[in-house]
Amino acid sequence: MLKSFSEDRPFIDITKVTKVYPPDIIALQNVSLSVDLGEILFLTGMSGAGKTTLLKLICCMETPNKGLIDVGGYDLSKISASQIQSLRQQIGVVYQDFKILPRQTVFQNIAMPMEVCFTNVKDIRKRVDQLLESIKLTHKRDTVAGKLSRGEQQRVAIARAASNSPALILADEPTGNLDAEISEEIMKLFTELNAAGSTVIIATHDESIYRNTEHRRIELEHGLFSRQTQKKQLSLTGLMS
Amino acid sequence: MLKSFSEDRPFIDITKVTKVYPPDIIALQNVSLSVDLGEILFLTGMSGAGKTTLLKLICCMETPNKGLIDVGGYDLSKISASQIQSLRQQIGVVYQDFKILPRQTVFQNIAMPMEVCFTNVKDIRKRVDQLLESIKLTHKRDTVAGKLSRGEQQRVAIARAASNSPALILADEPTGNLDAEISEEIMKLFTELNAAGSTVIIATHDESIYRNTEHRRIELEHGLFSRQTQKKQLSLTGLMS
Amino acid sequence: MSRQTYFFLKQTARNLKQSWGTQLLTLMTVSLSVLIFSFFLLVYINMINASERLGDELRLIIYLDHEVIPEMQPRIRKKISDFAEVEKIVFISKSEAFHRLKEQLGGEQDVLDDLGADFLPPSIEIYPRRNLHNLTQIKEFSDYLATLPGAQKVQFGQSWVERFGYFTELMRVIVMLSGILLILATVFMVSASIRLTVVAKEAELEILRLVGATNTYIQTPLLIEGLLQGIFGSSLGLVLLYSIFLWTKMHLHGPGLFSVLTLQFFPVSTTVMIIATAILLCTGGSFASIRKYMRI
Amino acid sequence: MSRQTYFFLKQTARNLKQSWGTQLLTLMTVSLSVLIFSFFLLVYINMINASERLGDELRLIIYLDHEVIPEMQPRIRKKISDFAEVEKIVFISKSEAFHRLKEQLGGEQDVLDDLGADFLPPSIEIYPRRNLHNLTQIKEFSDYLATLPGAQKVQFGQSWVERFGYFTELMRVIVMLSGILLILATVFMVSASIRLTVVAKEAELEILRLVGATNTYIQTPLLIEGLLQGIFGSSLGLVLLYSIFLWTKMHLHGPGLFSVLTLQFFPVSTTVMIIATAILLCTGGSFASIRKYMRI
Ligand SMILES: Nc1ncnc2c1ncn2[C@@H]1O[C@H](COP(=O)(O)OP(=O)(O)OP(=O)(O)O)[C@@H](O)[C@H]1O
Ligand SMILES: Nc1ncnc2c1ncn2[C@@H]1O[C@H](COP(=O)(O)OP(=O)(O)OP(=O)(O)O)[C@@H](O)[C@H]1O
Ligand SMILES: [Mg+2]
Ligand SMILES: [Mg+2]
Repeated sequence: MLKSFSEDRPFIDITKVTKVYPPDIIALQNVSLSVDLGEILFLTGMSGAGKTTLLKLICCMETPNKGLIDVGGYDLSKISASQIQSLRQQIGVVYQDFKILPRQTVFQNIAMPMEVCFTNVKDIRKRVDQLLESIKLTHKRDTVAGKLSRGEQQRVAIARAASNSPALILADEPTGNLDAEISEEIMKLFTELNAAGSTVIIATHDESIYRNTEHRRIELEHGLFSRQTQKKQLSLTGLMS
Repeated sequence: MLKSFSEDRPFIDITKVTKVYPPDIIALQNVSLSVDLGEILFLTGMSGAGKTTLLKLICCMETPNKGLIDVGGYDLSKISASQIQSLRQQIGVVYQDFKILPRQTVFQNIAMPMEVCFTNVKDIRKRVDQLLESIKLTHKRDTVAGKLSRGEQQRVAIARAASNSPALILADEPTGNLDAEISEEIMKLFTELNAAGSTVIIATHDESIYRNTEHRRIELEHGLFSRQTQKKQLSLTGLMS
Repeated sequence: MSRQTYFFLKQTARNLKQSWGTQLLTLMTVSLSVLIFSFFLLVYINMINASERLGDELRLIIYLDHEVIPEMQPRIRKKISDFAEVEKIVFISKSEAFHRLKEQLGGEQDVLDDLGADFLPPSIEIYPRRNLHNLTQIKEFSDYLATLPGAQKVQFGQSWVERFGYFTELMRVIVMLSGILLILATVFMVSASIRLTVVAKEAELEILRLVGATNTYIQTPLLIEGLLQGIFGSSLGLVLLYSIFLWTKMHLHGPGLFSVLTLQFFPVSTTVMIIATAILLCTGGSFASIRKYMRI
Repeated sequence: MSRQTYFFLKQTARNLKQSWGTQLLTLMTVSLSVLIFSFFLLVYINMINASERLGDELRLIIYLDHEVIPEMQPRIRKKISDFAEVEKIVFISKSEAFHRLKEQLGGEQDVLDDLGADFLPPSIEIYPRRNLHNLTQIKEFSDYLATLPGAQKVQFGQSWVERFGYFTELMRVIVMLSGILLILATVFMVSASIRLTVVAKEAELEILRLVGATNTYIQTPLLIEGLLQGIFGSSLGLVLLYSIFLWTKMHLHGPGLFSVLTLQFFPVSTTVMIIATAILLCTGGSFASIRKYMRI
């Protein structure tokens, strides 16, 4: 959990954010959204709608052209370099292109966020083994990640995002290369992490993973929120702008 | 169409093929399969089942440890380097990791297989523009591919595979990053290509794209064929080994 | 802190193991650069030494029309020293000059017996300081000496000085130009090998930043690596240079040669300086090259 | 073929545009390498020239106990030439020796008037060929000459020869070692920059292979690139070297110096050779580096 965060505010608060990539590609336009602590949120939308851009804004990989973003009590427009570092240690991201290191082993890839936090070796081993079981890759523990199939790599990316038990998990198309059976396992993992206190945002096209849940879903269209379902009656702040 | 190919044989003939990655990872075990000219074949199976490996064997990216593979009249165990080159010019592959060049434009990426065949510039332009329309990326024609969203990149990879109007298209998880609507477009494109004479093999997890078709589907499980549906009553050669 | 230290050592060990090819390349680059640089430094230092030694043999002789009485000597000394600093001034009387000639003639000296001991003119020999090696300066000095009272003629081994001056000048130009070229080559080599290292590490650095690695976490292993590479690379380079030095010394060993020139290696202080510089460059270079990954 | 040519030119142009940074780096590397290499070649050539010129001044003198009658001269000439090839043999009679001394004494020559014209011994002056520059060889020759009938004593400018021999020896060692170091540096630089280029092109080459590009399709643009880089890189290097050469020549300009040594630039043939070698290395290097992508 983030230290500076008080529970009565939304965990993520995005206010009228616009992101324009040079020269003039409008990825997000005047978007507002708030996510409560402990929520699971689905972000859907056509290819190129701006899902990845929104996630990148939340984890400080991009800066908005307009608008305010507040994550776990940090105002991202005023955040210092070392604050970004400690914020990122609290965020686990499943990148759409995985960003795993092909020449390091599965173990090393998953352990990386914990090593960065100087977690002790025993705890790292325990946690990695536990995660490997969840993603069904125990037999690939010491294989170099570049020699895995794409679906296996995606699972490694998911395990890495989860490894540090982060306060926030951003999963960008986490099941794009996974079959229905394993997708279900992964969703179970996310639910477990959520139960343990993580807020989870999942950007996806895979209808099957959100069809039967009661979590909130926001649909993006050309950089605008076009629709949102509010199952849990939790937050009403996320509005079409 | 491949010159050396006579129509009375199966277009792709795989006989008792085993592929073992070092040190002892059995990706395919004693697999036999034949695909007829002009067929559309779906290849499904869990993550790590061996789908990508099978496609790699067909396009000479890997060599089998045992068994025979015959593609368009070429016996791949005896094929020469220049034959591999001309065979590959006739095969369009959508790689699971896209393999697009991030620093070249969308146009350049899609044009590449045609340039390699010294197609003239006018024809290249016409074909690329036509494909860009199919994949709905006309507005990104001159954008550098690295600046596209993942879904857009995937579509570029698909267009590149189709650009040379190849005799064989191998698509590995072509809709993993695409929403239902665009997936449908892509399937339409594959059907068109098939109608124009291409044989198409699609490896996928996405049930929605093969659910309502009448094409043959083969399911892999741990390197073995576990099941196959034969809707079109075309080929009976593809058997569980 | 102890857990952190452990982490860093582990990290460094892992890096070394995973990218030993690149590491070896960098090590070789550092060695080669240090070798090249210190080789030229050594050549330069020995060249200066040599030119000083050879310069010792330079003397100017003023032939006089009459002997200098001892009382006058201090005044003349002063006049000479006023113009240029000199090492030594020797007054040669007629008889001294005669004795010298006699010695020089050796076996043939009896031919002089008939001549008077004063047929040779008296002279003053001037051994200039080492800073007076430039031919033009020597000429000016010689012109000045010709104006001294009683000076008939001023002589110095003009052809020898010219030849020697030409040699040292040429050597200096060659060493200087080589030095510039080699510094360019060294800079190129070090930056190319750092670039190769960074290319290899790019993906890892990006991900480390994205999972929130602190600057310390990223920089410490690099610091250790740079330190190791600086130390081992430059030591290897210096050991190689010393071997070459010894070989050259042996190779050039001949009777009497070392009376003219003695080859000298660096003093310990210079060696230490070279190693320290190498370490600084290695760590500094890798820090500079990952600077862009240190933002955010 | 014409469409292919167009494609290749387009491809090359695109490559140059897309990777101009790396291209420029390679160009600079080639220039620097050619500069360094040809610089040392030039130094070496001029050093050999210089040592030949200076070697011209070497002579051995045999002092005889009696004059050689003209009829004997051919026999002695033969005896001397039998041992070592010589440039010139001059027989000096007593009177010639006396006249020389007189000339050398200049103003003082009247002191000799009282002495007989034959107080100096007759001698034979031997100017050896240029291949006789090694001190040991000269000594052997000198020892041999001492055994000639009537030879009293053999003299040669021992200290000068020693010093000169030492210098050329040292220079040769320095130039040789520098050459080795620089060839290492050059090899390193060229391979590093090729490696950087290949790293940049890796992905593209892989995909080209996968879409069935022929060897011609892949290699031709590289060939053109290598050609351009070889030509421009080496020309630039040689132009730089020529500028340095001119500068040095001007810088070293002094009265009388060029009577001893004249600096010379490469002949055209060597220049062409250097450019050709650079082109070969550039194309060969990039071909070798993409070899692994040419399989399958
Ligand atoms: N280069 C390799 N070296 C070693 N093992 C490999 C290599 N490539 C794949 N494998 C292994 O072979 C098995 C089959 O891999 P393959 O890529 O064919 O699976 P897949 O069916 O395509 O899976 P996915 O749906 O995840 O892409 C996997 O267990 C994988 O780890
Ligand atoms: N670095 C960039 N530079 C320029 N344009 C970009 C960049 N990244 C993304 N875009 C553009 O911004 C738009 C939104 O991209 P984004 O990656 O957010 O889409 P997405 O919703 O994640 O799509 P997908 O489902 O395909 O991943 C797209 O049109 C894309 O081309
Ligand atoms: Mg995206
Ligand atoms: Mg696969």
